[in-house]
Amino acid sequence: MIANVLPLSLFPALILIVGGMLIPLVPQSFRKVYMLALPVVGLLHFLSYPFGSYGEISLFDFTLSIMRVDGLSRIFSAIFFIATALNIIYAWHVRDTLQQVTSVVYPGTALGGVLAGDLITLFVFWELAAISSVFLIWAGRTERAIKASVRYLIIQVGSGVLLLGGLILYAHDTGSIAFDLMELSSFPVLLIFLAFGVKSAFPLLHNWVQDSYPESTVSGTIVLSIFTTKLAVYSLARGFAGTEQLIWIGAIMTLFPIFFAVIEDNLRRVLTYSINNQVGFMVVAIGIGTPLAINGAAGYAFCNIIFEGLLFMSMGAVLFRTGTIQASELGGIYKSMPITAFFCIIGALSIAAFPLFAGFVTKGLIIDAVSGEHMIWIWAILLFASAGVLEHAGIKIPYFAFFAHDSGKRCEEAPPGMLIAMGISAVLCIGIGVYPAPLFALLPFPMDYQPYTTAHVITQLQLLLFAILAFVVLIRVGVYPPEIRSTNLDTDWFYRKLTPAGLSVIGRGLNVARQWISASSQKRLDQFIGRLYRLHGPESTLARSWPAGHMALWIAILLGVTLILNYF
Amino acid sequence: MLAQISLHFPALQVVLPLIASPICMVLRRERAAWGVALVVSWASFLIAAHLLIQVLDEGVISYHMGGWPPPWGIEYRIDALNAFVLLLVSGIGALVITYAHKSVIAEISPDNRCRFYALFLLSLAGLLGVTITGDAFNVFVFLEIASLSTYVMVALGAGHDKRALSSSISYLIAGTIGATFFIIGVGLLYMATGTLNMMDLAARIADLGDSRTLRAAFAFIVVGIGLKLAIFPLHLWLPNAYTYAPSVVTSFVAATSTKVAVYVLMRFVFTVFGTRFEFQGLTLTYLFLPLALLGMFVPSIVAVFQENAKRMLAYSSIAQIGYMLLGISFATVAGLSAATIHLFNHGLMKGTLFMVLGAVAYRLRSTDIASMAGLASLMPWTMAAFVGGGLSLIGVPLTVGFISKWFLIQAALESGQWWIAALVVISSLIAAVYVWRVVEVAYLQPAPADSQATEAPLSMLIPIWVLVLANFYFGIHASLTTNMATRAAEMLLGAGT
Amino acid sequence: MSAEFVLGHYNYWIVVVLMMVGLYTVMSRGNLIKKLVGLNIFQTSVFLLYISIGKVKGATAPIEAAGEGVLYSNPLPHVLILTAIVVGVATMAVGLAIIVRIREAYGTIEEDEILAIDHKLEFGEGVNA
Amino acid sequence: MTDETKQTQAGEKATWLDNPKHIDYLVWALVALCVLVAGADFFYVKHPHFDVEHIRNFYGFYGFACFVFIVFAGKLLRKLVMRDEGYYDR
Repeated sequence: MIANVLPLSLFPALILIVGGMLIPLVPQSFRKVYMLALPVVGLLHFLSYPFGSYGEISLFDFTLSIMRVDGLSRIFSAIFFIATALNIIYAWHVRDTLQQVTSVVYPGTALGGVLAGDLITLFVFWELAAISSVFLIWAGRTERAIKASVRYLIIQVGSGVLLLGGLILYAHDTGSIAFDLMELSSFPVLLIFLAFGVKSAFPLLHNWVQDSYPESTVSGTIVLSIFTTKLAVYSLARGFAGTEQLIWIGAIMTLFPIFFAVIEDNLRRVLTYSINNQVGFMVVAIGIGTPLAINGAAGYAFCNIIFEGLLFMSMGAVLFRTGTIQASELGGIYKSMPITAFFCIIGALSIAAFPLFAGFVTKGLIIDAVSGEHMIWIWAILLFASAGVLEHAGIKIPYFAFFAHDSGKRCEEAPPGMLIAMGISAVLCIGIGVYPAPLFALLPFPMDYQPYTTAHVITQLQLLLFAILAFVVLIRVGVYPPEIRSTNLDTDWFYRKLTPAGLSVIGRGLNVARQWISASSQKRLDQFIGRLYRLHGPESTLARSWPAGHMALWIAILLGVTLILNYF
Repeated sequence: MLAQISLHFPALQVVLPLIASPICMVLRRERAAWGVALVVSWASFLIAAHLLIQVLDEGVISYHMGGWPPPWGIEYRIDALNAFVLLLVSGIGALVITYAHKSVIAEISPDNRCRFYALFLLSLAGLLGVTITGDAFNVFVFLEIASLSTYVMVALGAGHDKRALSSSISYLIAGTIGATFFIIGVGLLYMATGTLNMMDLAARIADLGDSRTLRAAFAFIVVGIGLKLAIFPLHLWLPNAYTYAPSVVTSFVAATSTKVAVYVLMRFVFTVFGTRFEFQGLTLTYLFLPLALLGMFVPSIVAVFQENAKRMLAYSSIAQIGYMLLGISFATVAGLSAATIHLFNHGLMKGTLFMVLGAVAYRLRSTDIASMAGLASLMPWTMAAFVGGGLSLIGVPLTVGFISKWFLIQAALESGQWWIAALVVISSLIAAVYVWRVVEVAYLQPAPADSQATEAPLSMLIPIWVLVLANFYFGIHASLTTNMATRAAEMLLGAGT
Repeated sequence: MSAEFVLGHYNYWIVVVLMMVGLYTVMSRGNLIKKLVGLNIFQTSVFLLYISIGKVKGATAPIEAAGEGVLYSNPLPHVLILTAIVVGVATMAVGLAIIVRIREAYGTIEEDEILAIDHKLEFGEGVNA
Repeated sequence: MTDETKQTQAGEKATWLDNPKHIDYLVWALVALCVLVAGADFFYVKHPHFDVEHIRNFYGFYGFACFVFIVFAGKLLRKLVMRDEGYYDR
């Protein structure tokens, strides 16, 4: 027990959280190295833990387990560390302390959630992640960003409240706070499920992603894009693997963002739709819940963090150099930023799951898990969604940013930090695609899976190449929708338009009610009592001398009530 | 020698500040008066800590005033519950007085400063006396000592705003009625039993048949104390008194005096009347519970619309009383533990928040929320402390507020009323709204260009941060307080079974 | 309720009447001095309650010299009430002192006028009468 | 950031991609690849999970159809949900 508590001081997530908090104390010149050292040291330290539970502390009647290392938490933790390091390299040019601190602390809190061995610890980090990530949106430092951050915070904290409510009821019902597989059959578990659902952006609960992420800074958006939703994916995999409802939820998640992504002009927002879509694949796999499927979900999450991150990084670089990220204003940038364009295409090929790229080897796991269960509709939807991924992430992003019609914008190549981070990501994408064995070894369950079979490669190439062909045909015929700057309504309409309108109606109502109460009812009441007392005493002024009189009256009333309660 | 003195610690706990008070009055130099108050307050704190440890080690301490054994003589009786409250009161007292010096100079006119320290010690003595004594009539006397000195301390705010005077007189009238009700109840008890010692009362009430005198006594005592602790509709004196009193006074009174009243309520309802559950049960379920729920919501919503941060927190205090009352109304070990924990924790958080506002008032001469625009950049440590205290007030994990809410929710669930648990969660969201209002103004709005405000002096910041850290320390090491509270709750209910 | 019961408890009736008079005065009077007087009457009624419960019919003062078999009145309530009277006097003193200060600060001791001034300070406008 | 944007296209060298003929080459290369992978279906043994997979080049046709559907659905959606840029700020 003691031996388990001692290493708590060096608990890997705390290395990031505490280390991150100390950043302001480190001089700027030394800061980059210090920051980079945190995830590196953290990862090495983490890998030194054998499987098991650590840091058990008793709180009330429960035993918390701060850290649980097993196959599932190990792969998520590993990629969280890697992603943190990549983001630090990418943000090498940033000198804003707020961003520096949060881009380390926030991953640390998400990591804490992944390592949590019980629901209370999970809840604590769940809320910490919500709060620490808000600062990244704030770092956008525009009025839009601040407003978006408030909406984001409300939703994230709301998710935490759901989790808290669920866990309290759950602990009360079952006497357990274990964060393990749960049966989606009782109200408390439903609350927990919804909390995970909000964070992983289930359909109709998804829009906070699009609303808030693009408002952050160049590097902030990348950090944001990784951790919150993946923490939720991990939580679902941990708590709800094999929950059938997830299969359909996930399938819908892969579908609807596709259509919004087609018409979205802001390329970073296109990528946020892509997050929804990608998480959908993982959710489907979690819903199936077989070892192969869970491997698929974990492996896909791992690779997705890299190639989705790479795409976000390349778009961030474009925004950083050109000052815009609207597809309608971009085009022809490959001339100025050829290396970035090259890395972006690698990311695009990976997310579209071309053979020899990271997406292919892991997405195959999910598709195989689905077809292994003979779910033809889900299988058809996932194939459809794959075509959709190709459309918005595989083609639209690189095509409209770097090629298409020349916008005439010329700029410098991305700064070295960005290039290095993108380069490492690109190498990882190809490396995993070509030689997936180390990644497969890291997956939670042992398996015998061969990604490169003739059928896999040929069918995937057929799907992707013919889809590209469709794109070329549509462009040539001129049917492909032009890029237009616009706002596209999504579910956020409900809380951005309807709720404020509703609130202002309610507010006005409340105001009227308040005035009515204070003016009319108070007066009426006063008049009533006043009349009563005018009958009794000369010039009695009870109505107006209420402060002391009121209290005396109230105390008399309460005494009466208490006496009546006690006498009868 | 020391061992000899330590035998008399229970008496010294009260007598020390009581004697020091006139000394402060006589001293003409306010620095000297402050010094005396400082030394005495910290000594009280150390005595309280010593008593707490002694109670934990050896069980209940019974000290006989003047050597007369109870039930004839006055007994000071210290058990897990009041040792805990003593520690809170003397601890807050010591921190507030450490913090007070600068704030007193800023807010109280020169000729009243020595008097303030005298009154402060008197009030401290009164509150400690109420808590420590085992004699029902003694409770009344100390309650009035504490109240009278508080009325005057509130009136001292008149140097800054004359509304302190009208608040003070309202408070005086209300407080006196409450105390008189209480003493009527004690008189009725004496009529029925012929004793005033609480333990003796409990024993005799157990033997007594059903009597209307007893029931009336219960009603008078509960309502009288209810006024002192500002149960929801009896709270009218509180917002003005807290708003216009000097900041030091508000910090001290908000963190201690209503808490002591809660303690007295628990003591009477459970220790004294604990054996006669048939008639407290009805009051708890049909009076306390609805008032607690109303109290959790109505003042919270009122707080949201306040323009003055001090008044906002005053209304928030009334809402927090609702939580404690809710815990009491369950009349279970879990409920009473929750009430006791929140009693302690709320002392910590409100102490923090009001002291922060004192520091703000020290620099800005105002506690209007609007005047705090951009203050976070000018007074970063002060406003960070506000955020810390605010998080605790909302009940964010790792703070004491979370522990309170957790226990309260557990207690509600245990009594099978999950909807109450839901209401607790919702009402804490309202707390998030009013805390956010201040945070938003202080952090997101730009400071006025001509603002001269600078960081609060260290003599204020250090006590504030000690309390902020206490908010987190007891939020993480919750077992310290929760064990005490559970023990106290078991003790309270144990007497009744 | 027999006449004997009513008459036999005359001391309690006096207490009740005084108490009501006091409380009613606190509620109904706007003049702060009158309020305090009401409060005082209210408190006095409690003193009477205590004193009368200590009185035993036909008993004498509890002085030891009186010898065996003599009925004593209970001295304790009297002692208690001495303390309570002191508290009452102190309350009165504090209350009156504050009222003096109120007169200086507001120029009036009528509660409704004070409230109007407070209201004006708070909102910068008159009370809506 | 934007001040680094230079509008000096006149002086710069045309890249390989600037020539529309080269783009045509790419398109034809794509078509050739498509034919190749579609044809590959005839040369290996399938172990399909679903009946539809027996159709030759099923994936290719499905991918093409899906893509076209997505684009047209997107155009339709645009009619439904598109508002001008400052919509939420009003």
